[in-house]
Amino acid sequence: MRKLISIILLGMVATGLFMSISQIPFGEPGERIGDHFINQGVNETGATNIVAAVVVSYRGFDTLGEVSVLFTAAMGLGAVIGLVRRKKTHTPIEPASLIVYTGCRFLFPVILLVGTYIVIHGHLTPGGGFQGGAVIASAFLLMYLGCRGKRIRENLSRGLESLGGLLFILLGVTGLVIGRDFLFSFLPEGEAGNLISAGIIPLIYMAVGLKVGSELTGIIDHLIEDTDELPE
Amino acid sequence: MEIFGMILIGIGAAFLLIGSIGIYRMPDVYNRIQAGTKCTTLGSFLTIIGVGVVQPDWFWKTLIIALFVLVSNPVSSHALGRASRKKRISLYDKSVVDKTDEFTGQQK
Amino acid sequence: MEIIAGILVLLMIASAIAAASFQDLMNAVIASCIVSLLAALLFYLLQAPDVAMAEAAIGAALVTGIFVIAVKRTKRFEE
Amino acid sequence: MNFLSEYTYYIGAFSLIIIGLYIILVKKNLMKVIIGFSIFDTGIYLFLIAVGYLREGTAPVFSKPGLDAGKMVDPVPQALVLTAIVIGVAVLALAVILAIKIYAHYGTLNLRKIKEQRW
Repeated sequence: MRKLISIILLGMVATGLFMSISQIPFGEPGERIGDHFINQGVNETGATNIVAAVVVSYRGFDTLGEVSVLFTAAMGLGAVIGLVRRKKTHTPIEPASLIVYTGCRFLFPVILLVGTYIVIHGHLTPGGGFQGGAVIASAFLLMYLGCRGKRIRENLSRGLESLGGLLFILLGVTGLVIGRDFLFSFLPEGEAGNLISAGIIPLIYMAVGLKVGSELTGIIDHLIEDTDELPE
Repeated sequence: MEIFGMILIGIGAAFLLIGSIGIYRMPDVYNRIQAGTKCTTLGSFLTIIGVGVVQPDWFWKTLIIALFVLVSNPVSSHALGRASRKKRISLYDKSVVDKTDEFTGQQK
Repeated sequence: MEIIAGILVLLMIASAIAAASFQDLMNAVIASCIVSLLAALLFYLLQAPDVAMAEAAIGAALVTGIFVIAVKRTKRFEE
Repeated sequence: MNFLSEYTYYIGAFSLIIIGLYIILVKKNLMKVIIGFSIFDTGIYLFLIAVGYLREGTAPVFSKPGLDAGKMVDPVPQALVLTAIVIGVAVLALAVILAIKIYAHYGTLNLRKIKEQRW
């Protein structure tokens, strides 16, 4: 019965979606809000990656809101984990073999370097704070899986995360302090295409990368720590 | 130079094809892991290097990517094989030799 | 290029159906990981390299890791 | 047939959305429902990116001089999806940890057996 109702409902949703989707033209040029960003983005912000310009400069305030959503989710996760404090029963974790251990130890700095590169070059090439932060977090995931027992201190990840958020807000408030708008780009734009250019976009992307990387690392750390205490 | 790169890509693609046939044909997990690892490591290495030879601007980037594949692929396959051995997945009936207990015997 | 996109879309739909129908949750997790990877390739074909990068790093590595930890923590088989 | 080749990406996004909704509505296992949410998310991202595509356009990155700005795809949906993906993984982790806690409390992940979750 429940399945029947679900499928009927699904059929209705599918019909509506199909009718609306088939009206949208694919790949046709039209009235786009992005035209202004594409045509004027390099002049106005100095970043050659227009997506970075949109994320950090044109929609910077939204990005601040989204980063705070991320922070709220991580905070809720920590609260839920801390809700039930089970007693520590140390089940012996079998260590990974020597090959895996050495391989992870070798690959970890390489992936970390790639993540940092992606964060720093966010305003020039595809990439940026969100992608680089995700790559950094996946490097820590590799370390947690390959080298069991090694663990970054919780205070460190929490501190870095707070530092990232604080940096973002401070950079935004600086624009207010010097008498302009929130997130005003107070640094010179420089020549588009150089590493040091585009005003405060690289700085904000670094803050975002720091925040996203430490946030996701903290989430993985919570999950793995919770798993290790499994009472068998 | 471009023809040399194309030849490299062709050899790599052939190795990848052989590897996928091996994954399809081999009888048990361990043989499949072996076929997959050896052929895909060499195949993807040659393909990536070939791309770098065809486009000389990208040569150093492709070299780094190829080295990364060269390190990560055997390690992950080793982890897979060890995990499946830990789960006591049985070998193929006609397997000849099994030295797992000999190597891990002193740990138990 | 359209043929490649069509093949990728077909593979992606097949993986999604597989993720829906597997009883073993670990298999379903791997199938959803394949969906994310193919979606990242499609993003690249749609000229969105930023999104492709994020989707590949998150969909393939982080989400799969989180799901595997969770499945290890709870039951593996769907009853 | 013309429709199919024209709307390949839309069909992929549409199918992912429908499959995700099917999993969410029909399946009994809570972890399966969360996997369904993840697939549903992927479908929506694909749809948004496909709406912003311009035929034979280039990525919105001025990587080398001489790129025509008029032939670039729309950067706004890409920026939206970029932040949405990262938030999606955080929300997904929250859902997963709630599922783990539910399992620790009730001893099952079956939604029919959890009394408070019945609909």
